[in-house]
Amino acid sequence: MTRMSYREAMRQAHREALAADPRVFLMGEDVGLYGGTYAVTKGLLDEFGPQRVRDTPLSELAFVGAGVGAALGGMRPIVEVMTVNFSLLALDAIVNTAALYRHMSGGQFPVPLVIRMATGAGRQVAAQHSHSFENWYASIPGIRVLAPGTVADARDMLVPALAHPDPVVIFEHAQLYNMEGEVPEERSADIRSAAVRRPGSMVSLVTYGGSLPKTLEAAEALAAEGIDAEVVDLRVLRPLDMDTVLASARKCRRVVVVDETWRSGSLAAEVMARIAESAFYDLDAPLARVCTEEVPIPYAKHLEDAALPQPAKIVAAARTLLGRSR
Amino acid sequence: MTRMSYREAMRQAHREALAADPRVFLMGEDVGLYGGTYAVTKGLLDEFGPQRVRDTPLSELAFVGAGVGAALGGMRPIVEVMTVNFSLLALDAIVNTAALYRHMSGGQFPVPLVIRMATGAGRQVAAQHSHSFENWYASIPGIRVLAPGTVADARDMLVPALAHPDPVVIFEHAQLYNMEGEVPEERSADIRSAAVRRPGSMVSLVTYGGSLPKTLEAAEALAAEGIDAEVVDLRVLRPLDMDTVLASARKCRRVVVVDETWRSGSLAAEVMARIAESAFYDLDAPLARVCTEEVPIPYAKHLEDAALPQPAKIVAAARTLLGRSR
Amino acid sequence: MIAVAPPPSGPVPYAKDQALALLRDMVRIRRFEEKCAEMYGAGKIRGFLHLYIGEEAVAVGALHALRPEDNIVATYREHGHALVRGVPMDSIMAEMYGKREGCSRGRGGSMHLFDAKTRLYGGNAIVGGGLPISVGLALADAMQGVSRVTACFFGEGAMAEGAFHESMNLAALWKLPVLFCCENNLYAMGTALARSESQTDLCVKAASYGVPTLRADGQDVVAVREAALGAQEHVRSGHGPFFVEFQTYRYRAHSMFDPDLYRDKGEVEAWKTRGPLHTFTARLKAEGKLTEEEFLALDREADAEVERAAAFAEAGTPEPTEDLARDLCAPEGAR
Amino acid sequence: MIAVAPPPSGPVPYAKDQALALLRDMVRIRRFEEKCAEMYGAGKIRGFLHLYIGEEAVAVGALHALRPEDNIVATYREHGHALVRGVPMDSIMAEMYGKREGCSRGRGGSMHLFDAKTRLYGGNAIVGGGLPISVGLALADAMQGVSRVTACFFGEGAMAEGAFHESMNLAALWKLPVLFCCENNLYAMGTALARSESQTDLCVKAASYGVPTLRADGQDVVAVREAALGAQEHVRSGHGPFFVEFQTYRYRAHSMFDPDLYRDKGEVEAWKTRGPLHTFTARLKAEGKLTEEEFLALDREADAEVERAAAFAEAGTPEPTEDLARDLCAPEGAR
Ligand SMILES: Cc1ncc(C[n+]2csc(CCOP(=O)(O)OP(=O)(O)O)c2C)c(N)n1
Ligand SMILES: Cc1ncc(C[n+]2csc(CCOP(=O)(O)OP(=O)(O)O)c2C)c(N)n1
Ligand SMILES: [Mg+2]
Ligand SMILES: [Mg+2]
Repeated sequence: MTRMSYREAMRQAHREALAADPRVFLMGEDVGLYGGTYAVTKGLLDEFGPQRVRDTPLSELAFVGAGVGAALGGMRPIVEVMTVNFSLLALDAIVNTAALYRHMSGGQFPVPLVIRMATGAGRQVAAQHSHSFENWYASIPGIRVLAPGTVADARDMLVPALAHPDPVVIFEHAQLYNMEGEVPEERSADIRSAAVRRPGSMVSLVTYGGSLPKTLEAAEALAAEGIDAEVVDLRVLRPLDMDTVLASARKCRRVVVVDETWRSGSLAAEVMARIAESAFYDLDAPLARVCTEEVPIPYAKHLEDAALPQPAKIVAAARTLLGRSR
Repeated sequence: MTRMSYREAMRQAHREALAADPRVFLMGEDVGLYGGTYAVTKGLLDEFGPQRVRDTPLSELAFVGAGVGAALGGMRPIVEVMTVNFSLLALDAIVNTAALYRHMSGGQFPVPLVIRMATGAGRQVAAQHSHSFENWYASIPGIRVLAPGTVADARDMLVPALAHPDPVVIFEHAQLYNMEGEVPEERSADIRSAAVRRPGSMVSLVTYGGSLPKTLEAAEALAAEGIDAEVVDLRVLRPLDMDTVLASARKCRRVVVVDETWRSGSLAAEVMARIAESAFYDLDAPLARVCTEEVPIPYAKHLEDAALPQPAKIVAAARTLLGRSR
Repeated sequence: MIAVAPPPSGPVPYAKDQALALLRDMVRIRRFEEKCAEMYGAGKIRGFLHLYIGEEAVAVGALHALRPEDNIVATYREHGHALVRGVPMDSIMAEMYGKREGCSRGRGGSMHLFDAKTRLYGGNAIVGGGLPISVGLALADAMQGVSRVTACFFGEGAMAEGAFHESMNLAALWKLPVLFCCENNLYAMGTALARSESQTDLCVKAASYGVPTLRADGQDVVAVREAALGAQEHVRSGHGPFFVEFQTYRYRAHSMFDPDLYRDKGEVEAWKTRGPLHTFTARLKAEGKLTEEEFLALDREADAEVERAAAFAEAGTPEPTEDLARDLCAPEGAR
Repeated sequence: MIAVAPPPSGPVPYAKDQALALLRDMVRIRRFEEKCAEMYGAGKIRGFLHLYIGEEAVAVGALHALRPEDNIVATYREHGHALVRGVPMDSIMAEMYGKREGCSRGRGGSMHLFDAKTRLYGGNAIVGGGLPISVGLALADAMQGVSRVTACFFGEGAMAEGAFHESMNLAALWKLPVLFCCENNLYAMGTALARSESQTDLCVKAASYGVPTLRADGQDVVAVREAALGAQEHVRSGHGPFFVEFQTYRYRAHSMFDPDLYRDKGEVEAWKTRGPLHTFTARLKAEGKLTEEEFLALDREADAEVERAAAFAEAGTPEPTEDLARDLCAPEGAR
């Protein structure tokens, strides 16, 4: 066991990936000389040089599309789109090229590309810089979507993502970079299954990414009131590991999905729909979710806090399902 | 009652809107001299001139953003983005400007903009030209999303959309343009409620847009086997009129949502989540949906048909909920 | 109506074989597309169909200047490029019939012809969509020390897209081996160049990125080939990207849905006097490099190839519906 | 390290009052932002904070050349623009404190200052995001026959974005009254111009759209104002858009999160010799248009205004949480 931050874990993953495979390279805005907006890629330029750590102009559409082309051309690019907010400018390259070239070419042109982006709110950077679009990305056939929510996953998901033959999008919640945690020596190469982070029996709290710590905190608070909550970390947002989710739902018979995307059309909605399709008769209560309020995220701290999922809201939702007033 | 096509109804709506308010103008690719890709705007250039019917360069991001600016500047623009497929290139202007300027400016800068786009598959134009992203748009706070599924709605929704003080996105399913229908003399200004298109009692089929005709066809087929299905046309995809949907769900106690977006993260998922939250105890069966298979839409007719929602699939889903094998 | 230059003329600086090879490919494209139009009418081909008729000299001249190891990125108007590149006509027609034997297994249709063997990285139906991909392909080659040119074809209308701006800058900034081939047929659907670009001199636009440019008569297969030859040499020898504007014209409507009401019929007729096939044929005959018999023979061969392709496509098998999701992702555990 | 020109010098062609008005606004911005940095340290201001320190002459000179009825579109580095435009310093500081009295009711913060009264259409935090909006604002004026200039400010880094390309073309094609003001401070976060643009002469890029251009020393408020004056005259008189490059430099890091490791400290120091405040002050003194006492008085006024603003912000009220969704949409039935 070694202790490190989510940021350091990510950086270590990059270093190992770049060292292990000459086809791997990194490109994005300010990933090199600046050291990365979130300092994830700090030092990599010195270590691997400007050929393999490339600062790009402000041209999201072109450099993401170039990542697709480079993958088609035999490389294993890691494209960092600074944040999910700016990825809207590159969505065409992801949806209309990366995600469908293998299928549309009858299997001739797979796109082994990894796209990383910071996501989420909570730092008072206001509406244009606080988006969460994991729900949108998770709805695109042809790509795999990962959301490391622990330090270990931050270290371990990049390498298997690069080994994966199809496009992989990795979401890193900006609030997690400073999170510290213990990581085991041995690596996991699992980019397909969800994980039960806290076993429980009375209510299943299904979440991922930046909401995981909040949900674990809520689970502790619930335990203090005698409510034994299970916490499921989706980890992989596409394809969803429904075996794990449904098993938890069937065991607890009550489910709250916690997700930072806006409530309407949230990723939570998809999880709920799947449960309502497949585990309807196993439920003892309506499905519930705690998502972001349907407003642009405001700058003011108290308003931003009010807009986002919080442990207290999760606790309240769980209580309601269990008919506890308090 | 007069009979006209969905296309003619749309064109009439444009003509009336342009004639009624000098602030209204239309811009988009080939809306003028070419007559509109789907001939919706044919003749408008001659009638209203190049100032008010503007052909734009291939610059989706700029002309949609310019629509936002023109709305801020006192005009009432109708921006036609030829198809939803290309709207990905303009998403930043819609998400980060149109949808949030009123809120982020503390109420100072509303954006009275109408954006129209053709959507959907079914014409063998292959993956890049067959997308449906109504689910994504319907998840954006600050905008209203409409999906006229009848000839009358095609005629009647544009004018109230232009009168609405906030951005409105109108989805026109490309398969509907040739559909003919009777329209009453009197106009409706309703851009807030869903409509029951076919009353029924045994299963509620909730749908919108291009899937409405297919769903009505399925309802007829079900009637032939003694299954009395209700068909709810959402009409307004954001904000959803859940009163109408929940009333139908409570009455029929069984719900199938029909939606052409890809199954995972579909608009159907949101409707199901809302029902699972609010009408759980009123249901006699699991919730079900008929959506697009999770693949890029293929060119070959038989594969495209297999990928899309079809009456037979809707009928099968309804039967299953009612425990009818056959 | 834009004034039209006199028809291409003058000596053809190629040996007979080479000259006939160029002519043959132009005729193959023409006959193939005439058949496509016919089969569209017959309902065998559906969806969007964008014909290249009138523009054949561009794909033929440019691709004959390139090498088998080069990469090609094209648009939805790419039948000609696929044919010249050597994608079997059978598999192209089968694709347009939506058959499993098609070069994209029937998934793509007319706008999405793919072929790994000839390094055809697809027709792309998003205007400007191919530009960033070509930059990335060239980047991969540069990083792997492979000497290869990536030729990216796009229309003049695509130059208004942000994708063009970002891609040109990236290719020039990183000195990548991209040959930008602009097929300027004067219209983007119904929108004439002057109605969509404040600067109608496309070479001036391209030069603003510090990229060398060249303009060529796209109706003259010789002029096209010579321009492309010089340009690809520059790119191949490591001097970075090059931009060539091929001035051409489409004789048919934009697509089968286009009523073609936005241009003067006289303009179309005037451009037909510059037809790439008949003008080249005339020049070869004048030089004694082609006899009428030889032309008819070559034309018959093309017709025969087209008929074989149509028969092959007709006899093709539909992909089983169970295989709808085939090739969506790699099979489990693949690498 | 880029060679640095000598400090701005020479006579100031303005009457004393006018000259002092320019100086006063530069000092107001400087003092305001120094206070912002202090309050950021104190935790009163959060999120992203992009200081304009070193670039004051650009907003001051350019906006003093415009009229009250003109539209302004700015970036996330827009405190100076808001102040010069006449947005009360109180409401700007209150915004940065996240208070309801803020010019955006605490919704926007430093990057999103909005003010309808002075026609400030916001700071925009998407690089290049303001460009299409400015084109639309100008289009609305043109269509309504209003004589008004829309000034759009953006950094040189934004010129690599597709949004720049598409917006320039649209504005030029439709001859719209947009004054494009490029604040070229040589860096986009940590990326120097030459590392992000194949063509580093930004006027050449802009000219490729057929738009007239001008370059001005952004550290010299006189040069800025004169350039802007000529440019806005061109735009206002209906000749279409104009592009001005203001060559400037930011003395502070990109944002409060930036370790500023990508540029030579010597370069920063060299640029400080061209400081817009001290060089202008010196010139005025040399001409006898400013005494030390006058300067100190003006400086004190600015300090006092800043302190009042901070006190106002501190005393401001938080928006009630129940009003979170206020102003998301128009109240029901509104028009
Ligand atoms: C991003 C995008 N916008 C719009 C369209 C619709 N469209 C298809 S082809 C075309 C015209 C393109 O013109 P040009 O680039 O000159 O190529 P040409 O068709 O003339 O060969 C348009 C507008 C599209 N396919 N993609
Ligand atoms: C579309 C987009 N991409 C990336 C960013 C992150 N970012 C914020 S400011 C900035 C640098 C912009 O440089 P420039 O345009 O020169 O303006 P300056 O900050 O120098 O004033 C970047 C990369 C962003 N806000 N928007
Ligand atoms: Mg064209
Ligand atoms: Mg800059």
